Amino acid sequence: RSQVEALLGTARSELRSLTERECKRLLAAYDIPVTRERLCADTEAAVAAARDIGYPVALKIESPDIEHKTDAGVVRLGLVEEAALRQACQEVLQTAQFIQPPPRINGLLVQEMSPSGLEIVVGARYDKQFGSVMVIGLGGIWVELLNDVSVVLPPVSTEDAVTLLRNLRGRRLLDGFRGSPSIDVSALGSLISRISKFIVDLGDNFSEMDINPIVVTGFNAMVVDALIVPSGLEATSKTKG
Amino acid sequence: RSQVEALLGTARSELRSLTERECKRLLAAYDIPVTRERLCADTEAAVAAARDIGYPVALKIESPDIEHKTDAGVVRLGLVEEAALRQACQEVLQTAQFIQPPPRINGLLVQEMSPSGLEIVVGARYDKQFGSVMVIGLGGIWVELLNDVSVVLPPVSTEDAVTLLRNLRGRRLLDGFRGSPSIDVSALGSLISRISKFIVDLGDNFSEMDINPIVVTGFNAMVVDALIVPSGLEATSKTKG
Amino acid sequence: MSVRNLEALFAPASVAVVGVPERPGQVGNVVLRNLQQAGFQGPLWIVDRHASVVGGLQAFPDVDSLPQAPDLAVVCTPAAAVPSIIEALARKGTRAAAVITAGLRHTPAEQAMLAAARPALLRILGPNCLGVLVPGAGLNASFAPGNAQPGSLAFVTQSGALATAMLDWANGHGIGFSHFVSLGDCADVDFGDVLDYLASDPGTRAILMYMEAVTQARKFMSAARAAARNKPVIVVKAGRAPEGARAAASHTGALAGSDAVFDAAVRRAGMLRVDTLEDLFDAAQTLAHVKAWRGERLAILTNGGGAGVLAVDALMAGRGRLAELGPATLRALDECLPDSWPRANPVDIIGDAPVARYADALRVLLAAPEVDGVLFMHAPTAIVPAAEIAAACLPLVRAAAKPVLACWLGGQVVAGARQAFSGAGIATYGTPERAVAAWLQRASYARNQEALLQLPAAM
Amino acid sequence: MSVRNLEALFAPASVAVVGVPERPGQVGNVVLRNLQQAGFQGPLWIVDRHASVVGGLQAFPDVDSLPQAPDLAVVCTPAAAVPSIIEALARKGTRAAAVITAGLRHTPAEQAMLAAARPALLRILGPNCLGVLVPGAGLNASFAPGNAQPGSLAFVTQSGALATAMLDWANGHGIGFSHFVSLGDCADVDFGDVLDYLASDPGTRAILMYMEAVTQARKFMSAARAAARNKPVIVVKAGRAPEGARAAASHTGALAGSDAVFDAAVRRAGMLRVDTLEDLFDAAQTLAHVKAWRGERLAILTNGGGAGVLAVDALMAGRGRLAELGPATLRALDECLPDSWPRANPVDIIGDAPVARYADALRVLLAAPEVDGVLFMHAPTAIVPAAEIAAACLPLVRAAAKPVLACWLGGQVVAGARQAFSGAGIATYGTPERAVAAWLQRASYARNQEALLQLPAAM
Ligand SMILES: CC(C)(COP(=O)(O)OP(=O)(O)OC[C@H]1O[C@@H](n2cnc3c(N)ncnc32)[C@H](O)[C@@H]1OP(=O)(O)O)[C@@H](O)C(=O)NCCC(=O)NCCS
Ligand SMILES: CC(C)(COP(=O)(O)OP(=O)(O)OC[C@H]1O[C@@H](n2cnc3c(N)ncnc32)[C@H](O)[C@@H]1OP(=O)(O)O)[C@@H](O)C(=O)NCCC(=O)NCCS
Ligand SMILES: [Ca+2]
Ligand SMILES: [Ca+2]
Repeated sequence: RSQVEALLGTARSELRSLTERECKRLLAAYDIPVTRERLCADTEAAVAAARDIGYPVALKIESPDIEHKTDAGVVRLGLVEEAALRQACQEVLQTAQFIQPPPRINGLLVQEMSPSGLEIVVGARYDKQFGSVMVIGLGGIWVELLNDVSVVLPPVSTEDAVTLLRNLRGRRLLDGFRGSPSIDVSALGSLISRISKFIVDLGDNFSEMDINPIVVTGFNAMVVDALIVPSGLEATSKTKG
Repeated sequence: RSQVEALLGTARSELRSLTERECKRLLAAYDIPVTRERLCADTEAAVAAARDIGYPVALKIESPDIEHKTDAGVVRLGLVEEAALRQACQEVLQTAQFIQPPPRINGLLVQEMSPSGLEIVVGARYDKQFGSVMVIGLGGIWVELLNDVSVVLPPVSTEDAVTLLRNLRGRRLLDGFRGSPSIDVSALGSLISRISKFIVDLGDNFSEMDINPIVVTGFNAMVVDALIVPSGLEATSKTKG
Repeated sequence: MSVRNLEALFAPASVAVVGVPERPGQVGNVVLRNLQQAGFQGPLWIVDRHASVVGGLQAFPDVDSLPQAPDLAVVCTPAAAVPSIIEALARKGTRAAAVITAGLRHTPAEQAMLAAARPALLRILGPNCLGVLVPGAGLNASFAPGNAQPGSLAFVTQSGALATAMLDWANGHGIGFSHFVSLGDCADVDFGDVLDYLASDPGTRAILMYMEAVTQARKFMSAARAAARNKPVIVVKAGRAPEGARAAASHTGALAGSDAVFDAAVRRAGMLRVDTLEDLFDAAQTLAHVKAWRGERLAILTNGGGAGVLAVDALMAGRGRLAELGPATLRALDECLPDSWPRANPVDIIGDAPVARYADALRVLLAAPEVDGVLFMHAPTAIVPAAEIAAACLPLVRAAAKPVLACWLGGQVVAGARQAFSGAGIATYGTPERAVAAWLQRASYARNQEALLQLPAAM
Repeated sequence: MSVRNLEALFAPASVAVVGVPERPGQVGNVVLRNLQQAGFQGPLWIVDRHASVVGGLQAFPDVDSLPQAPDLAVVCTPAAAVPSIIEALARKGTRAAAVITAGLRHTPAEQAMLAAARPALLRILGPNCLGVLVPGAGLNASFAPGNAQPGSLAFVTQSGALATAMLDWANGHGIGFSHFVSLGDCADVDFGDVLDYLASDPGTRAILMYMEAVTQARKFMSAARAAARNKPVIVVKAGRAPEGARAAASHTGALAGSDAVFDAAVRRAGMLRVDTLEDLFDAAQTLAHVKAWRGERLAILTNGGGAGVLAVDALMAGRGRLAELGPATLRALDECLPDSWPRANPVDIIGDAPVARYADALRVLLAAPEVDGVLFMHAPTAIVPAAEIAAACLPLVRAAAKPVLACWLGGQVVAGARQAFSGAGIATYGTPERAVAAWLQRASYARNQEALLQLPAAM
């Protein structure tokens, strides 16, 4: 909790959101599985990190000033071997140089590639009237086109979370659809319950949070991307890349 | 019309559905754009056909006895050059040999690859009570998971077809979503109107029809796959590969 | 089989009841009493194998002994006797029979009954039905526990149980009928036949149907299309939910068709489908009262913001369209409303509105080209009696070229205003939600009618 | 600000009306007459700068001249005079004022009024409200066009216009109130305060609210949670649709919170949200009448297949659960039903059912472990009078451990049966759809209550 407040305090004083990596570090402290990743100073360090993590990897620029990394063109996914990684490092560093105003750059983030699976989104915002409000939905078109979400005040128990998932219109996806394996819904519910406790602990220190996506494959679930906007700051948009 | 009846009569006497190619020939007669394709006797003919059609191509076994080609493993998509095509020909012919009971094989169907785009589904069935009934929907999860379809008795005018499209829950996809270009909805409506006339002309000669998908990209629309089951026969399932 | 001999069913010159127990409460006895109490003018006979006197009438021992062929016979005997009775009636020259008896469906007796009727073109209503009521003709050939009031709505139902409930409910609400028909098993007369007959009946303003299973869909569709060109045809069809369909199947012995196909058919035929029996009568009111349809853009005039919000909620939930007021309209409203009015649709004329403000604002909305119809709402205040508001606005509403729906919120205090409006033929509702539901129904009906008119009449 | 001094508002020992025009129909005049006609027992004074005699009372020229501090003052003067009147009242020792006057919102006068009230802890209801009615105490401190009947429901509303309509409607339906409160602008007293007060009022069985905008959400939530632990709290909140929210904003001057968040808050607080004002009263009936909740699996008993199908349609549309009857139950039903019964839920006991068949089937369903509740439906037939069925089944329903909802279809013919059931405290509805809607509401309430009970009381 104190870690949460400290990090958010720093970010607020710097007028920025938490970086993806900072968010994941906080989440990890709540037993929430996140992608393995390492911040690297240069291409050589990135190559070394990828060797440890294991290919394929994803590569992103880490910058407190770039909220929508995919849109900014500083993300490369599914790099299968060293040569591809080296070239990607070059490209994203170069792209980052052309962004105006010049962003602060913390380094290169080398990240485990999540397997493809069912995408879950958990969001939250701090409502001036009702306090923390949590949103649970299926990723992609389900959230963005169909507004297929459950809204709830945290915390939620594992059981509640399962009910909320089962209330989604796309609920059949949870049971495996078109050959994709069904997932462990109660494990996912428990994960969401832990996130809800994290949201409660955020208190009024945040304005928005977006964990998008959590990739679920069979019995595994992993946070692939996350964003937290400290209170007092408004996210420029609800989605991020 | 007489062509329709003749073909369906033949198919019925042979206790089979129309092949993809036969369906498309009928549709083409109604000014409905379909993928360019050619039935080839052997690998060499296929290579020649692909040269004419232009890479990338798709390759399928044509058989009156295989309704679900993808499931049967006799479809290869996105073949970008001759070597890949040759290998694919070998593979699908071999796979087809292991199918029990041994299917009749008309040859190798080499087909233009449609660009990726918005997928539309138009289906129909002959209802014992109300006659031909037409179903219009968005492909993929929209139809299969959300039952997001409009049901209507044919024929429909272009205007009606546009209204039916606009009544779909996924209607926002028509206007371009997440960077994909918006499509020419009234051209699509006119295409659907022509399909509806085709369905009317099918009369009571069919039991089910499935045009899935029509791929729509900007101003173009093209029927990529189609199936017609003559009356008296029941389709083994509503989807096909 | 068309409308052949249906006039003998709906406008018989003479009636016989077959199977009339002496004990009050038994079916044939109730039918006889209903016929007598409704004041049927033509000859009325009874047939019973026990030569008893019931209701002052001496029973004939069998059909053959009747002095004359009755136009209509109401058959209330046990199932086994029905085929021979129909045979005797057909021989005698009777043209229509309402068979109340249950338990014939899918039996050889049913086939025998139909076979006996066919050569003489004797039409059979039922079996397993409540009978038929034509209040305007003093005909209550049913075992309903009461009579119907005369009116201009026809109600045709497949469910006998709901028929009784509807009749009782309608009586309590002052709703009258031109025809009230219980179809039962539809062994012969079905929805298509009755639609054909009612379509050209000048005394029927709208046709309401409660369906459970479609029989003879082609005939039904062509009858429905023809009827819907003449007058509103509104249908409740049970079995929307898959589980509902299952229940319908086990009840009617017919597999219900896919609900979506039925929806499509309703649209194609220019009918209107609604969800509940209450909606059926609301819709009949709306479709009958409202002026020529111009479009879907609704303006809401209210003296209370709360009612306006509820109306908008309902309109949006039903994917309806709220009119966007143009600058000219806003300016005209500024002239007649206090400064604090919200300058948007719903037009909240504020709780302290005097009579003139209602009339002025209504005048502006009726003249606005961006408004296709107006929902006029009033919640009672101590400021002005509702009756005065009604008196001031009624002439405007009557003269208006566009449809106006009224919602007088409350009970006793607005009863007079409500009465004045509905008496003048203005569609009037008790809550914002119901008024909006009616508007949405009207819009959907207009779309279906448009589709119907685009179709060649022959299709 | 809590319940401090709210007893002066809801149970005053003395009342003064300030601003009482002589002309009948003007607001202050109506308030006085309402107070007199409702039979308020304590001292009643009037204050008016014109020293007139109204309603037999001599007006005091100002608040200061009153012989004593009234517990409650009802202020009906123009806005400009309100702050000084409140100041005088506070000085005098009055503990509560209902300010009817409109037009104070967001004005300096509003601030001045609050500032004058605060030091003395004088509580203000309104401004811009209809007033307050506590029929059991003979208090009608409102300018409603009528009085309320005493009862055990509390109704709290933000909209004055809907308040009048509701009151009028409730009177017509024989619905009475423990408290009927119009909150108006909520400058001081708001939903949270009133909930706190009503939660511990033994005369209030359920609390019904009509909300437009939430004020002081934290206070509201903790009051709602506490109240919902004691008795049903049911809310209609306008502004479901985005456009509806906009209309609410322009009406109440408050930006409506996101509707989904409000929904979540309702669930969290163990309240029940319904969509319309009619639902509000249906829900109050359901939540009050129905026995301890056991689960969602509903069995439907009907004498007509049609009604059963409509009920199932409604249940499925609302994502409810139909009980699946087990083999033992089916066998037991086989014993008491004719062979043709559909052997599934809905349990159609067939139109010719005699009294015993209703009772036997009901007994089986009440005993079936796979059934959590029973919807008992009857459509009138000529076979058995509804009253006899009611008489035979009522003892079973009363003794049952699981909830039973009744639906007596029709009007006059079933009025007696309906009366017998609802008089015995059985939730009773006029249509299958309404009965099913009530069951669904009950289920959703049970879920919300469960969520509430899982929460530590302090949260
Ligand atoms: C038709 C029905 C009501 C008869 O029941 P019932 O009145 O108890 O039967 P009964 O055996 O008393 O027969 C009725 C009368 O018909 C007479 N009858 C029987 N056969 C006859 C014949 N061939 N010719 C003349 N009369 C005959 C009987 O004598 C009897 O009159 P009675 O009391 O004077 O002897 C019953 O079989 C039935 O179908 N009930 C269900 C009705 C229903 O629910 N319909 C659907 C509503 S939506
Ligand atoms: C409060 C309101 C009703 C007053 O309107 P009104 O009765 O026409 O106003 P009047 O000017 O006649 O004032 C009322 C009385 O108060 C008296 N009064 C004015 N100031 C006074 C004062 N300081 N002390 C005592 N009496 C005073 C007036 O003399 C008058 O009585 P009179 O007729 O004997 O002279 C009006 O301003 C208002 O707000 N109306 C809207 C009410 C509403 O809709 N509320 C919300 C409902 S949901
Ligand atoms: Ca008898
Ligand atoms: Ca005055």
